[in-house]
Amino acid sequence: MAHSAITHDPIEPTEVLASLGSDEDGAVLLFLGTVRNHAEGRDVTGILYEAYQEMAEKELAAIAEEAAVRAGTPRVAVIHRLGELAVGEPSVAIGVASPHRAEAYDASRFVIEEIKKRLPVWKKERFVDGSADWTDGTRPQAAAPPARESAS
Amino acid sequence: MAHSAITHDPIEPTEVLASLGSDEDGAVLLFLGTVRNHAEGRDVTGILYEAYQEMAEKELAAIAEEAAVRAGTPRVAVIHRLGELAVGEPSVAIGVASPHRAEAYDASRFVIEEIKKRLPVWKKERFVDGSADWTDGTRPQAAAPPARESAS
Amino acid sequence: MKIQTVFFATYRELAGVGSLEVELDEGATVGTLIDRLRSEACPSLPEDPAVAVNLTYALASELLHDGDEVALIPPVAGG
Amino acid sequence: MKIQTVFFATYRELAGVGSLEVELDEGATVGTLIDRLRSEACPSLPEDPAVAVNLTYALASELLHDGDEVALIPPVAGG
Repeated sequence: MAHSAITHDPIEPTEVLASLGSDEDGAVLLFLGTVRNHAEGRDVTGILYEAYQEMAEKELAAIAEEAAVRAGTPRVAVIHRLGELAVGEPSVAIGVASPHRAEAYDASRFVIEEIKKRLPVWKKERFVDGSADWTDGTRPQAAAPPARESAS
Repeated sequence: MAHSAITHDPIEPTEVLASLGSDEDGAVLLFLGTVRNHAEGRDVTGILYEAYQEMAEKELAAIAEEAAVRAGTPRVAVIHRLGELAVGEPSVAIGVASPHRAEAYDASRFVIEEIKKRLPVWKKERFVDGSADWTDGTRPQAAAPPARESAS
Repeated sequence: MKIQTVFFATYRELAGVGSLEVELDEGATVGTLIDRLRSEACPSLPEDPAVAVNLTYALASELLHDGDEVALIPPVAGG
Repeated sequence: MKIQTVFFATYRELAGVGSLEVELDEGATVGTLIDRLRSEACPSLPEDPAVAVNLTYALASELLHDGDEVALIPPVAGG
């Protein structure tokens, strides 16, 4: 089963890699999203990540399971961090291992794109002048038809 | 400048990651090619990697530089290992860091595909029954026109 | 029926609160709730924000039930 | 002129040696060298193997020069 977590603890890339190992795999891919020192021309000193944690855990688990189908293996591990992060720190780690590289790249890319589309997480960028702003995001779409009955 | 190496020493993924770090980057991608325990239905115990080392160093450096252009940063590190490798050991590590993830994925994938097309490296798979076979490969293509004069 | 409404990030700042209990009539939908919030507690909420009902994204047409938790979800920016 | 020829992997096993010095006339090309190898030292070498001259992939039409190192490159399988 794929692994996923929403955490306030620093992400340890080495642990993510170590969690994937299998002798069946010929390709291991680790993606780290890290806090950049600039955004749209402004100097950034850090980012505050906030989540609807209970829902984010559920969505991230679903994304990881969908990625595992793409990877053809259950060896998918996804961690998203919350709280105050400094420049250079990883906010997200995505590990995928697969017998073949095409599937590993596809599954890894799928996870980060889905996170950006539907994980209920927001970030407030802190700028060098002391100001802070919520970053523009993407409106998530409800799957249609909804799981429960509708009034329409 | 991008970094590349052909080495007989074990690959340390953590060192590859650590070599990339820059505060300008929002995406870091590490690909590891690892020795699988099977190939075309046969059980593999290990692989011997052989290279035309002097040329492999030159080709790998060129691939890394081309990838750096794609990544839009010089933060590309590629290591290919030679010698006897056991199942699970990485034979190749590709690290790319970039401000944006699309460029990081593109550059990373480019490196592994180019390695498979043109790096003068060969592998002999060792099977559980004690036999060993050179793995089928890809015929590299000379760039046309050649750098030197031609008789045609 | 009672609906627990929760706000995040920019919507929390617009609403000035993190959560709000709203009393609605039976038959109310997500859309009913949003209209109510826009006319009372949170006039600057967009007309058609993304919404989750009990941790699942939902359409404005979804029927609500007593005790549901409805989250108002600003455009997401994880990763 | 003298050409240093080097063999790798399967081609080394076909040739039975890792390297071979070949004497060719001026004007000889990569193709000339391959024909010579196929008719003498290494009959089972393919007709059109990949070749590198002085560490760069080359076509069969490329002219050789005294002291060149020509590598016979079997299909590659790195990664």
